[in-house]
Amino acid sequence: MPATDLLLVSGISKHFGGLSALTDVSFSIGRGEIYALIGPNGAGKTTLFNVITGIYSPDSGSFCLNGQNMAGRKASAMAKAGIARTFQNIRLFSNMTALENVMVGRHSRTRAGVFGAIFRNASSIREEQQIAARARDLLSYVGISRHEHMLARNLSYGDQRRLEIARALATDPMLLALDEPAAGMNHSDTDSLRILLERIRMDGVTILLIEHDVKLVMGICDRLCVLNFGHKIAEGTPEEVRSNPAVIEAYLGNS
Amino acid sequence: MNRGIRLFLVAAGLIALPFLTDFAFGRTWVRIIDFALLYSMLALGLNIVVGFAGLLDLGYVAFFAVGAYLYALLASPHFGLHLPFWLLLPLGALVAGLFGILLGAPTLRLRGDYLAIVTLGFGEIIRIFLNNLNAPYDITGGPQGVNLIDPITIGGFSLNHPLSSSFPAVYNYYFLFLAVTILVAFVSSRLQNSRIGRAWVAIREDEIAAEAMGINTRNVKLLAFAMGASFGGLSGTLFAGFEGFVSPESFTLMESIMILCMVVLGGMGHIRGVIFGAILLSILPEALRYVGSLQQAIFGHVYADPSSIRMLLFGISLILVMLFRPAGLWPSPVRRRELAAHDETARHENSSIYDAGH
Amino acid sequence: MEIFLQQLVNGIVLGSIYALVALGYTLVYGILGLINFAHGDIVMIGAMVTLAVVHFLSGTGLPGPALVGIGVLVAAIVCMALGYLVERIAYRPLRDAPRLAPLITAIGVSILLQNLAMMIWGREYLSFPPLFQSGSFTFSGVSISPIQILILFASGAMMGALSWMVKRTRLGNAMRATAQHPEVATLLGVDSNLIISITFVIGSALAAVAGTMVGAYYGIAHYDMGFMLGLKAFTAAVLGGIGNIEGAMLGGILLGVIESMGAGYLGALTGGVFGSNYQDVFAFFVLILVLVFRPSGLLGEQVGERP
Amino acid sequence: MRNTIKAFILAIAAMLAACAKHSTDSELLIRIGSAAPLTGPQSHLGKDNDNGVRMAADDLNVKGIVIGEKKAKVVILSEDDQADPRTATIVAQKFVDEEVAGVIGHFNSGTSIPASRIYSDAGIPQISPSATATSYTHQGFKTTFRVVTNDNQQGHALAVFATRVAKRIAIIDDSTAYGRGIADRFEQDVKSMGANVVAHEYTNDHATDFTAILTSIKGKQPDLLFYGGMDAQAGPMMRQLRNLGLNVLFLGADGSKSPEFIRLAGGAAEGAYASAPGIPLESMPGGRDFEKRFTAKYGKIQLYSPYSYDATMAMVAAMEKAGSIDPSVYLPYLAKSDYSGVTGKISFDRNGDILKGAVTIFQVKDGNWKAVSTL
Repeated sequence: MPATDLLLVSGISKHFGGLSALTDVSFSIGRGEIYALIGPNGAGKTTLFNVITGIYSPDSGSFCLNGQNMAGRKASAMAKAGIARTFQNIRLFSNMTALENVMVGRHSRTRAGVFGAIFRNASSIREEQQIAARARDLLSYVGISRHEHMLARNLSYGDQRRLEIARALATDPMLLALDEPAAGMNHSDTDSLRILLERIRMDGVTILLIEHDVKLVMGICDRLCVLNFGHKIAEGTPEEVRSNPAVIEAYLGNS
Repeated sequence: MNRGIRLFLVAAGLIALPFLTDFAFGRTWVRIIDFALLYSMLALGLNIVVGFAGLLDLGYVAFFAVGAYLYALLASPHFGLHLPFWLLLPLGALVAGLFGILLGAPTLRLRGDYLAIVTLGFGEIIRIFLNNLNAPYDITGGPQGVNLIDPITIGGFSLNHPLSSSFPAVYNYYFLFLAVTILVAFVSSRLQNSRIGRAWVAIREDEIAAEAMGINTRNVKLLAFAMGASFGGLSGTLFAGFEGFVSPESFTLMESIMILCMVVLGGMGHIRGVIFGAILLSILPEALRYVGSLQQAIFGHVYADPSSIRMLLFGISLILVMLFRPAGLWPSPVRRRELAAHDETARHENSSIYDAGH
Repeated sequence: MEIFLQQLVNGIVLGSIYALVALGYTLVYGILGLINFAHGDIVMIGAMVTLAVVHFLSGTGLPGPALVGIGVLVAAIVCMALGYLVERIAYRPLRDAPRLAPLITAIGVSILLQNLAMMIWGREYLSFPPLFQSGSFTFSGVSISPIQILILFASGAMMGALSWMVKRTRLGNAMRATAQHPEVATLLGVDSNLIISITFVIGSALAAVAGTMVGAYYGIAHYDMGFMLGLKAFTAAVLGGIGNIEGAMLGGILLGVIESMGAGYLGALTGGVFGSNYQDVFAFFVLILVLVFRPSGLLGEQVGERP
Repeated sequence: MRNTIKAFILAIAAMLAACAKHSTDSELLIRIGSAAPLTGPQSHLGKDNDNGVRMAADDLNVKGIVIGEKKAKVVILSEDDQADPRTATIVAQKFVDEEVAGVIGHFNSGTSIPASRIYSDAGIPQISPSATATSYTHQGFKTTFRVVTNDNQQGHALAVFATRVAKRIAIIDDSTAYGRGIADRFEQDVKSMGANVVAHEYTNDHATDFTAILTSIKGKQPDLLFYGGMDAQAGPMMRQLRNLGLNVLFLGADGSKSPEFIRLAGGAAEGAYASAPGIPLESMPGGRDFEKRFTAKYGKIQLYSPYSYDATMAMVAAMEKAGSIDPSVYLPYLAKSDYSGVTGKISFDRNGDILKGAVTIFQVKDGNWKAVSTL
């Protein structure tokens, strides 16, 4: 049965000690969508994100990628299955160059082992060349190929964000999960980010987005889901959500 | 300078080294260099674990011990077995590698200093077993160790036989150890510049991000332990054949700490730096034996007993080096590469869709 | 049963010594995240200085406990100065250096202190004069000597005081603030350099007391004594959860009891295959087991790494 | 900066000059290597060995030696082997490089054995004043000798003594080559002599706390406790033994028979037994004199300095007899040594072990070791 939804999340709950961070959250993301998760601070967005990307395993519930249940798998398995992510507080390999960072992203799509590394047989040389070529492509795709040999930690903040996206794209994801990609960006950066995201979507990658910048979210996403205190309180197109009384209350009550 | 010429000069230097050393300082120093080569292999092995993968291992000497005892037990009168060197050398690496996986597995969830203390514990556990497995059945010879180990024999030629009076046994071992060290350095460097090496460094830099990028951190860490351990095993088998005697005293915690000092002092993660660190720290304590004669020569009198201040000076040098070169004496040249890259990439700046937004 | 109780007492006494030394590791680790490898050697210097003072004053006819009291005081001052110096010279300049750099200077300081002590006090094992009334009290077959009681009492009191200080005083608040967010602490007007110095000084004072206790209890002091002791104490601190004061106490006492029980009963438990020669294996095995199930030690914070 | 470099170069040059071999035509230099741990936990015993060698050299030089027809002078080269087998081979190689005529050492069995291969290859005689592992002299090398009884000889004598005074015996060893070697031999022999070994416990050579194993031994109610290990552990062990109210005889081997033991045990040492190879110093001609002079010069004898003294004396005596300091010439004379030293007669069997090595049992009486019987 060909699943129409790329990601189907159903009934996810997660507790930390006595605190329940997520309660019975369900939603689905269709292929080629840009889908956003929003909610006030502490609503459980990042927790949900971490469950989907395999950092946490859910206490109950399941989620399927392409019809295959993934709940509780390790993060590396998620990446392999096609979910790639970025981090809210950038987590690059800071003492590696930009190029090397992206090359690491190819790890799960390549296979050379110890033998290939030592003896450099024809297939491993070819693979290594392909990794580098792909990584360079991605760097230019996000627009930072001039910094290819710079250490990640010496890049500017905006470039670090772009590098993180390039690294995530290197894993050939079906679903690209971005945790507040616009955080700390100025207006023009945000604009170019929007253009980049549109292009990524056009190239066939589904995007899941957590974002604080409501303007950006509303402008770019096809549908979104609103969380508050670990519960889903609304879901729909930006227009539907904007007029939802529960959402208005959550945001107003919070601010 | 041309790469070929440089390579030739280095090779010539390495070949001439034992003869020059012998001529200038005596045969002791050739022996010290032999040991320095063994330590270089150890440091390169530990460098994979600590320098590349960032896993602080304080029990690394255990793998050295595994290799040494493997050779000692299978090529000595202890069990009456005299297996050939060409079989035992790879076997030593293999068995040590298996031990690496075995000891690495329970530590995978541990971080930083917790990992350090557990690996330290494993190192001690191995030593204690070696020290006590002489009863009820005599397996390791206990604290008495294993003696009369067969000298390394290649193609019927025993390395213990001097080729001539001016080409003594320590030269034979020098060339063998040099060959294996070059091999180990070569393998290290190939691994570093590969998909595996990048995965190790990624884990060192940020384990969670590495996992999220599709690296199975468990397997990659175990691979680091195994590769590092197998270098230790190689060095151990060579040590046993060279010394002819092994006992648990050679595999103490202090030894692990010294190897770690070599890696850090030389420049973690940088192969040449690590070898430099190993050579420096094997030579320094021996060189400091001469502080007595140095005092005699300068002041005409020995003020401080060399045996007392030798280790004191060693301690001071560790502190000073770290204070002035915290990244090691010869850190990885990544910074230099980075600076050079600036000019290069400035020339063909790329315009992309991202920049188009500006 | 008597034997079992006696082993328990042995273990607790040994453990409270470990705990006292472990506190020094934990204090420094808690605030800097640094393994102060030289701490064991500061313990050694403490023992040596006390011994020197006791010998110096032994002609004055002061009673044993008074001699030790003065000795500890002098030793504490010397160790505090030493701790301060070590931090200033060997650790502070490396605060932003790669993580392993201060570990190597710590090893260097350890080697340096040992060899200095060897030059000052000689290679011989030094013996503490019997300062406390010998003999022991016996309760239903279990003997406890006065010095053992003193050790239990003194280490208990010091751990309590330290715990109180860290949790309840302004200094303690500043220490915790510095440990958690050095930058924030600085913004709030805490001089983090000063706090770190104070931490080293307090840890060193504890080391002086611990050194004196070890020396007086076992009757010997040697320039090499700090290394093993430090290692055991460090193990204890990790077992309990390094950086946590209660953890250091728990880990120390637990390690002491495990060692005693291991030495006492390992042979009987394994039918004579593994005897007391595997005592340390047993201790490390327990440690590894604990860490496999609780990767941050018994009382360490089990923080899931937040991405 | 330039001055610093210049000074440095000068210093190196001076160092090299100092290292170069001095030789004067008028006087023959007998270079003897002395190897022992001079740093680390055993350094007090290592230094003691070294002092014995130095004292022998001074005595010989004062007395005057004639080799062949030449006047000769003994020069001692001391090296620290750190009780580490690897360092020991470096030290051995250093002595070979320096073309020493002979070596006194090493201190431990674990260092003497790996070093012996190098001395044997170079044909240089080696006399250990303290290595007791049986295998040291059983490697088939012609150049290895020792002037102390080996573990077998001493363990046997200790067993004979122990079974005379006790039936239920407990054993502790320090898990070193020396302690384990002698304790295992002792255990085997007391068993064959009909005694009952009620416990064999273990500690290590860094330990200070023995209460756990002593408590466990207490439960087995032995009459005698044998300790295979060194004084630094035996002394505190003795204290803890008495604190636990364990009233047994204490018997140690030569590693425990030192003034250090008495000092470290405090009052608890009284009545303890320990063995030592050879004949008691005070009953030897010149023994008391040696003790007096040594004490005046270096402080109390720790353990093996009389043996290292004798080893040096025996080695030079063989050179005098052979009329040469060439190892290949004087080695046969050394093998046939018949020298009366302060520890007894020094002559070797075919392996290089001391011939008919006597073992004396001592007891602490009034704070001093007193010989009670020689076996």
